[in-house]
Amino acid sequence: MVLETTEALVLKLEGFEGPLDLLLELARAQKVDLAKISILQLVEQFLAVIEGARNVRLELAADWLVMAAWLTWLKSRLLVPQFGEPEDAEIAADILQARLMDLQAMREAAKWMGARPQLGWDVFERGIPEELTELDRSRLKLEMAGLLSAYLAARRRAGGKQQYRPKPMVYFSVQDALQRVARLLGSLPDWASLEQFLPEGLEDGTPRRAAISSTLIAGLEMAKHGRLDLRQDEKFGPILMRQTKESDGFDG
Amino acid sequence: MDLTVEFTPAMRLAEAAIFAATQPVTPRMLANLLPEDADVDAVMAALRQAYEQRGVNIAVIGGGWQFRTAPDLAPFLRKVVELPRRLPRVAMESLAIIAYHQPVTRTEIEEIRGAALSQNTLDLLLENGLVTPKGRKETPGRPTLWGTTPAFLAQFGLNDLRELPKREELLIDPAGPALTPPREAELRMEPE
Amino acid sequence: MDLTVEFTPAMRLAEAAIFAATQPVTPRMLANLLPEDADVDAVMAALRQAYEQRGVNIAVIGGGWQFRTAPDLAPFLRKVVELPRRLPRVAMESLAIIAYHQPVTRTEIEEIRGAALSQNTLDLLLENGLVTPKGRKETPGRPTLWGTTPAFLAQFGLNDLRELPKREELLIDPAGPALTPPREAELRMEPE
Repeated sequence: MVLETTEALVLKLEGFEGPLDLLLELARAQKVDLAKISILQLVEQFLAVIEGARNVRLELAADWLVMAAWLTWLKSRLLVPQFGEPEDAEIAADILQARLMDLQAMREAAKWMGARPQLGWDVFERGIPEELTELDRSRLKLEMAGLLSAYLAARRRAGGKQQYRPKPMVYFSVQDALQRVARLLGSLPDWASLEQFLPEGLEDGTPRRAAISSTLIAGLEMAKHGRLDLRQDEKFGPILMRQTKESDGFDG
Repeated sequence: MDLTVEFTPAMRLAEAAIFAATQPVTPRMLANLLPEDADVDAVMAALRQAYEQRGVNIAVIGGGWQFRTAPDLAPFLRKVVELPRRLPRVAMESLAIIAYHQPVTRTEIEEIRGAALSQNTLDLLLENGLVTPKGRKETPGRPTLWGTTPAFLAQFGLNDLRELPKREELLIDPAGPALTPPREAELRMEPE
Repeated sequence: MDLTVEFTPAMRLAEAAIFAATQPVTPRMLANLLPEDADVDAVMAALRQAYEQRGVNIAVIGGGWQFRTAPDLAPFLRKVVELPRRLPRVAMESLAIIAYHQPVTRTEIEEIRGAALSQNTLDLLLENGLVTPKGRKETPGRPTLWGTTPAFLAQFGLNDLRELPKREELLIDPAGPALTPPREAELRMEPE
């Protein structure tokens, strides 16, 4: 009987979902409780099927060959227990048996589930359910956190844009410098440094530097019109200004 | 009430068919389903009578039969689920600016937001009673001044506008370069 | 058959509520709906009895009550109701493995079946809403863990995963007759 089964199985190897599927089929063919099955007999049957299949066609999927190799090892250990490590093969056989039982249990579970009256096939729900739930969307959901983060977002965005606007001029302008130099020029008898023409109370940094450049531009402008002389004795040295002595001449 | 109804196999089948069908079951559909010798009208008359006093009735809708909740029970079963709307971001920002800068003109709101304020957004705030006109500004064109309403306070659970966090507390560096919005958690000062 | 059932107002309301709901109605939902002095268990016992022989019955599904057509009428109703695809054997097996071993990774499912789990099978189970990811396993690669859904319980008419037969029961006689169905589920009010 076992042989007949084996021959039949060789031909329909592809019908199995894998080596474990075939092993379970062979085990079930032994018609005994899986817990009492002869693993050695099972292994021999499996190897016979694989051998038969290889005679029919050479190529076999890798997982079949891997299982066959492992079962060949198992068979040799079961037949000739190694001295000193007898539990090796027994543990392996137990694992195989447990796996077969687990798969068998899941097969039965699937069968049990399939036998239940299934929704949409054996039993049906109400086809036209009534929707008695009403959605009230009249209220607003407003949270303080949302209001505040919205405010911050708006202000930050606007603040970001402000950076592109021209800043109001608060610096000492050339116009201011022209007036100041003109006013002070007469009261200073000789060469005076440019710093002496700066307004009082200037902040250091940009305002001071702006005032220096404005005053220099004013000085250059006035020198062009012959109203004052400019002098710088060395590079980066102090810039000196004085009222033109020959204010009527054209040689300035 | 005491209902004595004899349920024939045809009635059971009609009952199940009307229950499971995804559309009202017409007399023709039922005639196809029931045994040939069944009297559809009689079956349905009996079935409808059986359900007459019950929590669900058989109604004739769209040329067919279907189960419907008894009208007197519907109010008990009707569940009103509140699904509050949220204000769009633009509306929320505008509302926040009005709250903090009131009374404020539309142009001022736009300046503060750094973006145009659409009529839709203003309408949304008005419809929900969150803002209201507060007179006019005595400048050329006499633009309308906007402010928040008592409903605004109620929505946010405020007794008074002074309960809003101070601007200085919020805007630590208003013109600063940080454009990433702060994390929500940092703003959540009101326990919900 | 002659059914003499006295329908109390509470029974009518429970009937209407379960009829109208798209999901199984839990004892708690019913307790909130019925008058305070109503005994939910007694009301439902009477209602289920009233529907016992009828074309539609009350089933206990996923922790609640739901009307469903009587299983014996299925052959007739299949002619008028749109039928979904039945799950293929591979999908049923994989589903059984997920149901029994959940939460379980794909690799574990494949190990138990001794065969690869195809994308089609997983898609089919997901499309039918029968399985869902249940977090990730804290092992290298953090693979997704799979488990069953409430729709799984509804599909197979189960009140609870514990209604699945025990693994030992499944293995008693693999070649023997099908297992006896589990006892009819009873749903009781659970103390809150």
